[in-house]
Amino acid sequence: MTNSMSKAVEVLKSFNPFVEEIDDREIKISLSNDKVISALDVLKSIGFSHLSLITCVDWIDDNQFELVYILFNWEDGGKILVSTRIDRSNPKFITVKELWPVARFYEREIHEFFGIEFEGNDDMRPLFLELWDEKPPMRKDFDPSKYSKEKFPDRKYEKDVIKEAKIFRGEING
Amino acid sequence: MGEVKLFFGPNHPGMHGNFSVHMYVEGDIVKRARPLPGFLHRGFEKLMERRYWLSNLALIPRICVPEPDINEACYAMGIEKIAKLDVPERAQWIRMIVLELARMANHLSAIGGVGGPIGLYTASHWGTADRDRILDIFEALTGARVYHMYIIPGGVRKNMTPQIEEMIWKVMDYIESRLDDYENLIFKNRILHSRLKGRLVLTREQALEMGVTGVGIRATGVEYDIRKVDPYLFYDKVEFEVPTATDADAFSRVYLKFKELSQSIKIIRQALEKMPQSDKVNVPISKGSALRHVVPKGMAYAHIESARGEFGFFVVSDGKNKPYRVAVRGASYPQGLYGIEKYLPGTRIEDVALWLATMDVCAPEIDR
Amino acid sequence: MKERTMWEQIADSLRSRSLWMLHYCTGCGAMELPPTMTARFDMERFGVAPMATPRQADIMLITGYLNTKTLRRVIYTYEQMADPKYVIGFGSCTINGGIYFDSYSTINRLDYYIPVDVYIAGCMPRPEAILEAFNYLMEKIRKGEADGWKRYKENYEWYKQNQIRSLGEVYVHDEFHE
Amino acid sequence: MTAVYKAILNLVIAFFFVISLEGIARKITARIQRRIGPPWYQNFIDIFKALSKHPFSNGWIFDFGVLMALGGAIATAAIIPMGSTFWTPFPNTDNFFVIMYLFAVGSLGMAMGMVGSGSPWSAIGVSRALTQMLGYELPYLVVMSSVMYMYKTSSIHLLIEKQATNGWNLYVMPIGAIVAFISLIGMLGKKPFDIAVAPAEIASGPMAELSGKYMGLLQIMHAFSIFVEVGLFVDLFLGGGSLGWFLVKFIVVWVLATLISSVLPRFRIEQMLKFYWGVPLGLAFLNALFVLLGWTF
Repeated sequence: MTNSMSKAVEVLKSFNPFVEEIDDREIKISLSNDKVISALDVLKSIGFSHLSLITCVDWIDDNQFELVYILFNWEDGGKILVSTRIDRSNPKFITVKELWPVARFYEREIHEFFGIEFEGNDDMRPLFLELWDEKPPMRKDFDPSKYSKEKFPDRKYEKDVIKEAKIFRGEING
Repeated sequence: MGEVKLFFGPNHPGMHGNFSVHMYVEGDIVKRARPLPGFLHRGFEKLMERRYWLSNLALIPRICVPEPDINEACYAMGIEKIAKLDVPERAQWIRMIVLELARMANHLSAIGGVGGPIGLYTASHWGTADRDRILDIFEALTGARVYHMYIIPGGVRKNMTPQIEEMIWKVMDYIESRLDDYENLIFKNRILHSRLKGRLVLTREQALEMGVTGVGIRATGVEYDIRKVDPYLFYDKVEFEVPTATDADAFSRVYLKFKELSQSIKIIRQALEKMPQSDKVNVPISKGSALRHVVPKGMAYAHIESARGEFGFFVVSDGKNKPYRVAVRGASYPQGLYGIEKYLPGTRIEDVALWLATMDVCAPEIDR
Repeated sequence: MKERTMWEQIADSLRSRSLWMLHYCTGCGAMELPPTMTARFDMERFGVAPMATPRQADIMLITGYLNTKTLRRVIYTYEQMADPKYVIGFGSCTINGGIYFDSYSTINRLDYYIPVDVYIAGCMPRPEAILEAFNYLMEKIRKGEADGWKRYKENYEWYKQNQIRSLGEVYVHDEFHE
Repeated sequence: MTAVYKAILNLVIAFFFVISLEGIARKITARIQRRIGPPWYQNFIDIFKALSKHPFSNGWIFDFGVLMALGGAIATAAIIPMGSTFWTPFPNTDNFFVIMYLFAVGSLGMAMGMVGSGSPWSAIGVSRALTQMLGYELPYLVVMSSVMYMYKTSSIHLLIEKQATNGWNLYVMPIGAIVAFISLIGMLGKKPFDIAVAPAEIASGPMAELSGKYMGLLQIMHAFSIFVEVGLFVDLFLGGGSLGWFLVKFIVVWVLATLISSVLPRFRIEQMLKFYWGVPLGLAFLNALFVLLGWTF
């Protein structure tokens, strides 16, 4: 762990974080969701000023979304993954666009692909998709293959290559 | 004269890739601008969840077209972090060589790409022709010109033969000998100076606030390079400098790319010298079929310094044979979306294409 | 096929030797176009030159996968081009979806939406393959077989119906609303 | 009657000669970029192919503008003397002012038609083209007035005859000739002054909406314009000459302009104005002063 990371863990003690070490320059800090914004604020002020990515993981079995903020320290190369879990059935969180203005676009993307609302970020127009008519596509219960089959017709081949391959090689499933 | 609405792209010769900027102009001055990405959205992150760990190797190079190797490297490094794999030493050196070659290829096409918007087509022709020599190395090494699928979790796919090493030495000498011509044709050209110097300035505060990485931030005078700050592979074992500039304008950004070419040549030469001879270039990562390969539970973020800045993969595994979630941090995400909206107003129509070219806005990695 | 008059034959042979290509990179295949255009392969020696606007272009290269958002623009662009116009489908993704066969945003088959004269297989096709495709297209034009633009007119209803089935709406909305 | 034959010959030579030269220019640029380049007759194929296509019209102003541009260029090309009094179709009307006015008809027709197409890129391109005209015409006209003042005539064929005894204007007033050549590059729309069509900035500018036949007509108009512009320069500064010499000088000027343009990037529009109204305009006035004082070679 680099100096700045041990300092960060020290500073964040009061938030009762759950700290996991991924490798010697990367840790994951899990927090309850009311403490995330203030923790990010603290981390930004002690040198983790570069926001690499905001992303989301859909833990459908736990009925939760996990939001991950990846912060980077330009001084000694420490990376911190700040993670929190929010309810999947009514996904809502608070924006961090005041801390990092570029977060607006990451949040807009997450809203588009996962359907999470960010309070305070009013620009939630679709960014990548146009005239999307289904549930947010990155959710685990969305099946792109079915959608593709319905909407985009395939070319019909006279020879069923996959079937022949199966006869030749046997079933191929992980 | 009132405001006129203009659609800069997607079908526009000044556009790099398939991207669009909608803007209102008054005279030649841009008043408001809004990026419109999504023309290259293929749903990569979803598709990766549906494929096996190793069949994703065919998919990921397609995320960033000008420099595909960084995707493979990030993905492999992410998996190695989770699974705690030890990569053979020779494979690490080969990866470094491949990544630096890819950086050079991208810089050469970027220098050519600046030639397009300002009308210096000779620069485009030279840059693309010299990039082709690097693609020839890739073809000899990996069998493909553009999408290599060469760096795999646990090493690289195939060993580098002495003939290919010889070829790399030769091409490095050739490109080094061409650098003077580039300097004379492009970077001493006074019309080019008048087009680029002092235009599209992005100060250090603005760049840091926005999260710009790569030459965008190094043009403001700080040595922020992930190869130095957070060394991966063996970048801490080779000597190289991180060129910086203080003007923070379009010219210094292009010039830094040009300067990095000679640093990349230096790194590749050192790597070729220091690389140990060995036949072991990858660890067998699975027992039996590669499709049954399983990565233990965990998550990791691996990032590297691509030609355009910080490029990262966030990989989550739930211990099954497919990735649970992969998220990609495109290097040009901040400058391509936030930067266009915030910093293009006030510039001229001619500068829009230059912003895209000098900031290396790469549409496929924004859209994914 | 109808017999061509002499003027049509002359026109076709002129068209085959002066192909203006629309400068529109719809997908990642566009990465191999700069090498094709520039010093090493130099497609200008066959009379193929890039053009800035669809009005002046004769051929459109669909360079790779098309997602629905791009397909709308491609249909617009195709309909803006002046007859006779030709389309080259570039890479496996235009033939059957290629590696993105199960993607929720990319189409699987290009000739379902606009007529295609020549396909180039591969991902991505090498510059030699692109030049080969140009030469094949020239041959087809010279023989009068490249009639995609006529088919589009004759089967307009069918194409439109397919487009609407996949896209919902072909009309491109102006996104800049404030 | 001979005048009409001569005018027709003018146009025929202008058409075939200039379009071949354009093809050769493409070839030269290609060689500089280490390519092979298209065959020299490529531009003929391009034009006839464009004429064979089925274009879209954008209303009658658009159609009329294109025709007006072509008509203006043809009318001007028909009265340009080809190097000597014998090859002057209309010896009474080859006045410099007549040529300038007729030539402006073509430019205005193009501007009108292209704005009539309704594309914003065309409008921006036309406004750039007109601004650019303002840039290069000013030094050019100052130089031309000093030429006309010196020989006390504005008839082109008389100016050619005067040069035959007095020596080429290139030697008589070198500064003026250089300024005129710089203006000529601007008129030809070659780099670094191809701001009006700049593909990577404004998508071919004025031509954005031209399809098929219109594009072909515009290319023909462009060929005639090149004939007028370079032909005037040869007549006025290189002393004309017999038909063969005229064409040789034409080729030399054209190739020189091509070589310069192929290694230079493009100016921005406001830089171009500053450029023309700076050194070239100053030199043009200096040249005028020398002529007024009689300090010529």
